[in-house]
Amino acid sequence: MSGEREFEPKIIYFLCSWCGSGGSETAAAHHLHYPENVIPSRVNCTGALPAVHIVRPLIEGADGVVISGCHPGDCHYEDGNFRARRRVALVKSLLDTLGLEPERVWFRYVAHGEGQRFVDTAAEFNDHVKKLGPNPLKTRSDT
Amino acid sequence: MPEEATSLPSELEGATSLPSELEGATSLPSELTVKGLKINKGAEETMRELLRSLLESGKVSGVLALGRTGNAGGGVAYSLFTDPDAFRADGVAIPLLPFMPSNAGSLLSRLTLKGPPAKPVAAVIKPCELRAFIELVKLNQGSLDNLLLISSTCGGVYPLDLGVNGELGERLPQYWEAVKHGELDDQVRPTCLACAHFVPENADITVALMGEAELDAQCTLYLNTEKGAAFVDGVASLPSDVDGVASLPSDVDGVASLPSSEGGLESHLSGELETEAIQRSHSQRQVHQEALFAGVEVGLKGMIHTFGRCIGCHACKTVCPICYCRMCYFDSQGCEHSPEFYEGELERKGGVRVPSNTVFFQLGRLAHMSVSCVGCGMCTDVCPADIPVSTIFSKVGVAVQALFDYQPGRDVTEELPLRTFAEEELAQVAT
Amino acid sequence: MEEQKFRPKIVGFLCNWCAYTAADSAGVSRSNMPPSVMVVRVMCSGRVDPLFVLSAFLRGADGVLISGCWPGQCHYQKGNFHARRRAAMLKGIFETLELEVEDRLRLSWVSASEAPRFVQVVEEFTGEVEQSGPSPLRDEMFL
Amino acid sequence: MNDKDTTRHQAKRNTVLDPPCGALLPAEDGIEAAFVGWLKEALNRNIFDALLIPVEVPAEDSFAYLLLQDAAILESASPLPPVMPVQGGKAISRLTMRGNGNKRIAVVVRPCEARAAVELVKLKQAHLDNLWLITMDCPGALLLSDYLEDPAAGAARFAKAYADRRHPSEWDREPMRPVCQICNHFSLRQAPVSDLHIGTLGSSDGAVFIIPASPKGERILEDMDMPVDAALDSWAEQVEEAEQTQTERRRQAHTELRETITGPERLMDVFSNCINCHNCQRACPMCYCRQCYFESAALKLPPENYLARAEHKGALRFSPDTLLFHIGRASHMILSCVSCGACEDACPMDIPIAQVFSLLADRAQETLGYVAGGSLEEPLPLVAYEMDELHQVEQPYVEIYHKQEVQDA
Repeated sequence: MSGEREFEPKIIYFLCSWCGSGGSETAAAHHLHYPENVIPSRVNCTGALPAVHIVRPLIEGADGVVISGCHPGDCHYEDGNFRARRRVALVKSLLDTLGLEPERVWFRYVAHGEGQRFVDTAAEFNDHVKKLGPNPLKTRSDT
Repeated sequence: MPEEATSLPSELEGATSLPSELEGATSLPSELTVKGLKINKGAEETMRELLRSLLESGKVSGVLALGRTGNAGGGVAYSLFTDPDAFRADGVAIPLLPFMPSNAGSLLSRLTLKGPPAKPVAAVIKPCELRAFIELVKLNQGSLDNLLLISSTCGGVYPLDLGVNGELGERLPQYWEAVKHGELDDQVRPTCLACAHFVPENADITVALMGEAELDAQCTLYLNTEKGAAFVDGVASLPSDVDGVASLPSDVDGVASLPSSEGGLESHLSGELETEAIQRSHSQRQVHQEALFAGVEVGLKGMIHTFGRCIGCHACKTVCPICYCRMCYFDSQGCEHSPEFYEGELERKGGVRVPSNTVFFQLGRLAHMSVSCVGCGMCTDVCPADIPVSTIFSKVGVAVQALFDYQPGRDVTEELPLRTFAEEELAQVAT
Repeated sequence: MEEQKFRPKIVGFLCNWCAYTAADSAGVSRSNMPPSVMVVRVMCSGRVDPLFVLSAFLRGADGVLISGCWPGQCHYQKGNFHARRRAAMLKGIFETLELEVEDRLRLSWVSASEAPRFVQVVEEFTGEVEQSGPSPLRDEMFL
Repeated sequence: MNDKDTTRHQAKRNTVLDPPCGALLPAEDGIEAAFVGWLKEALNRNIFDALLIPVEVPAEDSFAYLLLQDAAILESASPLPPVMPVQGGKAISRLTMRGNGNKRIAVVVRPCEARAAVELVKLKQAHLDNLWLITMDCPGALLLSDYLEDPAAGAARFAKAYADRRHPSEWDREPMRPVCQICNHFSLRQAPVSDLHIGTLGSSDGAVFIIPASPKGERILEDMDMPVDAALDSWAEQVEEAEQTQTERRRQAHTELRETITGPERLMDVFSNCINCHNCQRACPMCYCRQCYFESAALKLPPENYLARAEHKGALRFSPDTLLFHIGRASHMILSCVSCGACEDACPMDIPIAQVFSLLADRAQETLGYVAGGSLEEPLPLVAYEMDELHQVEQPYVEIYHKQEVQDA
């Protein structure tokens, strides 16, 4: 029915509270905007983001998940982002093995001051997911 | 064709004006007891029509029913349907399939655990699932509000194995043939062969299946509650304009005279559902039950023989609708023993099973839930070690329930037996 | 040469307000009774979960005694009525499964002032259990 | 960081065991009998205080782990039963989750069970200090459901398939569970986590090797007065050869499996029969959580949530978390998965869950450079990290979007 309309993905953007969220604040302060369908969700540290929380949105209705924490070495908790990187690698490996499009998960560092980088990431990922099309899992009734 | 059906005018007349050539519903006194709504469509089609129309008209916001899963359609699972098309002839829903991938009582509990839905939801479930749900409501694990419960006189369901190896589809013609004659296909689960409560209680709408010789061509809906009647009322596609088919009284008076659901649902099975076929099946199943119960290996030896091969997966507990505890005692810290515990047991007995508590788990679970055991058979079905759990639990359940004159799922207003007492009772227990 | 006499182990769940007080006063008044009961004080006989009884049997008890206030005298008004229903249920389970322990479970009302009655209950029950011998559940490895 | 690197590399190097010599255990009357006899002697000589070993249950239709100190019970013990009703790692964890006991206990398990135990130690769910793990070259196990249909026939089938214990090429893996058919960790060499290993492969007539794999194991052989002087070349050779064929079989099976499960369409066909009983999780030795996330309040939602999701999709499978449960469970335990097959044994719907998980495990563990149950020293992959690794998951930043944004503004 809505085939005519352009596909507008639903994207969850996990931001660590020190850098990723800081980036979004900087972006706000500079009046930069990013696509409205990107829904930011703050976590204390990307290292505290369970793998299930990356998978769950993809099954329950999101088209993509992007995660931004501090640059390597900058983590407020010293090594949370390194742990997050391993977890993302794990999730991507699972999704890849099951043929569930690991490219719907992005992991990119965004520092507190990098408002532009935050906005760019949101916009770039949004375009990227648009190209991928709707997440087939979210419309399946038998998941 | 469903499309045609929807366009048919609603032919609702007073029940008293039913043509006389139909037996069953029509032979009833004209006043209040009329509940049988005879429809000149097969049971399966009637269900589809009814549910589709309920969804389409927005009377219900969803329908919980069985449906096919996967692309090959190999799997069967309960689904919450919102798309009316699922109930078209080629839709994925299969509301009357004799299969029970999980006890829908648990599912309704999950659905309504946090409160009733804002808009009505219909559910097509089996009598034992309905009884389980009533028990769960009593245990504060669900709500009956805004649910339209549809059940049927049940001819049993096939074991899960049959769903796995694909035999289920092949056996269906045989199943329906047996049901038409008021018989049970001998391949249905032993629990079902021995089920004493295959006529639903507390259903808003009951579909007659057992012993309905014509169920491919016509079927009777029993509207047990005002709620059930109200939902069926106005479903245009159901009562056809073909001669000789009864329809529901459309005037409010007629509806209002149906048994009310106030003060909780009650069983309002009238004589007409207690057909000869049902009574016959009842006594047949009684015989089965006695044989089944007699086959239980009792005594300590029996317990060890039966549960010796238990792998401790607690699947019986997981699928049991009554075992609603999020944290079971037997999975809790209370059952995580120190090495010293095992060493003590070892000293005492010379040997100890690890993990321990195999029989303790079974007896403990009996102590916790046997008063509410509805005998749905899920535990046996799911057991990877093929232990006849359900037979033992039903046997104990029946005995324990008799002590308190309690029947699980009979009445939602009835107190759970371990939550109530009478001052003058059981004097012989205390010495 | 004589075989050691079987001395039953009985776990006694005594309610704090009646049976336990009775047991206490039996002790204070130096009444003689068999040392067979291992006392577990509970606040009310209604506190005794069926699992307590099962676990006592499966871990070596030859008998289980639940003792609380007489009907109508419960400190919590109705705890003992619940205890009675539970005992009835347990006996029902034992009988149905023919575990031969239903007579090893005893529920007795003993009020706080009935020290002699408590002694009598213990003597009687100990005698009964002695007669029946060790519990079959006691030494089974595959439980 | 350098320190860390060296320890990790050492750990990895250690994962192939090559003891030059083992002891010889005469086994004229059958390997099991000889092994059980040896255990009995060790028990009588107080080399251990107790044994944890599979014992046939009284109904003679299955096996259960029994902790025993009465040597008489050993009569019905079976060091290598035809089925694996309870994963031995789980039994070890139940026994020692609260700490090391006071008794010295020898534990007879399959290699995958020993590897599970090692993972459980790292997950702080087991303690091995007072345990001696004894493993055996393992031909696999039968599917529990197949075996239970006719235990006697199952036992015979198992015995026949494994008649020649000395040559892996003679082993008939066909009757075994699918995940056993493609197991390449059936012996000790690639995961030397036990203390003693019974090597049947490459042994000569009438004797098997008892291979010490740790100082603890060496001490036992010393105490038993067994000279460690039999050369193990023939064992190592046979194991290596079998490992190669098995690894190749595994690779092939996984390639075929990928064809049948990849993509949402095929994946949902695999899980179409799932009844959400979570039995795979219950049987899994790695799923030790007392309260599983997938049974927790986190997934109990108000009816409006379910109805909204159903509205969106047209229907919502109920219970609604089938795929989330399986992928989510994988994300929790797959790095510790030892492909033991307990999940598949426990599945009432015959979903090839162990095969799917073995594929997921191999690939995920490869990504993070980890082998589950490979060694006690190597830290769990989600606990450890390297600073310089896995850059392929970091999304490179391209300035191109920056320019667009400026234009828009």
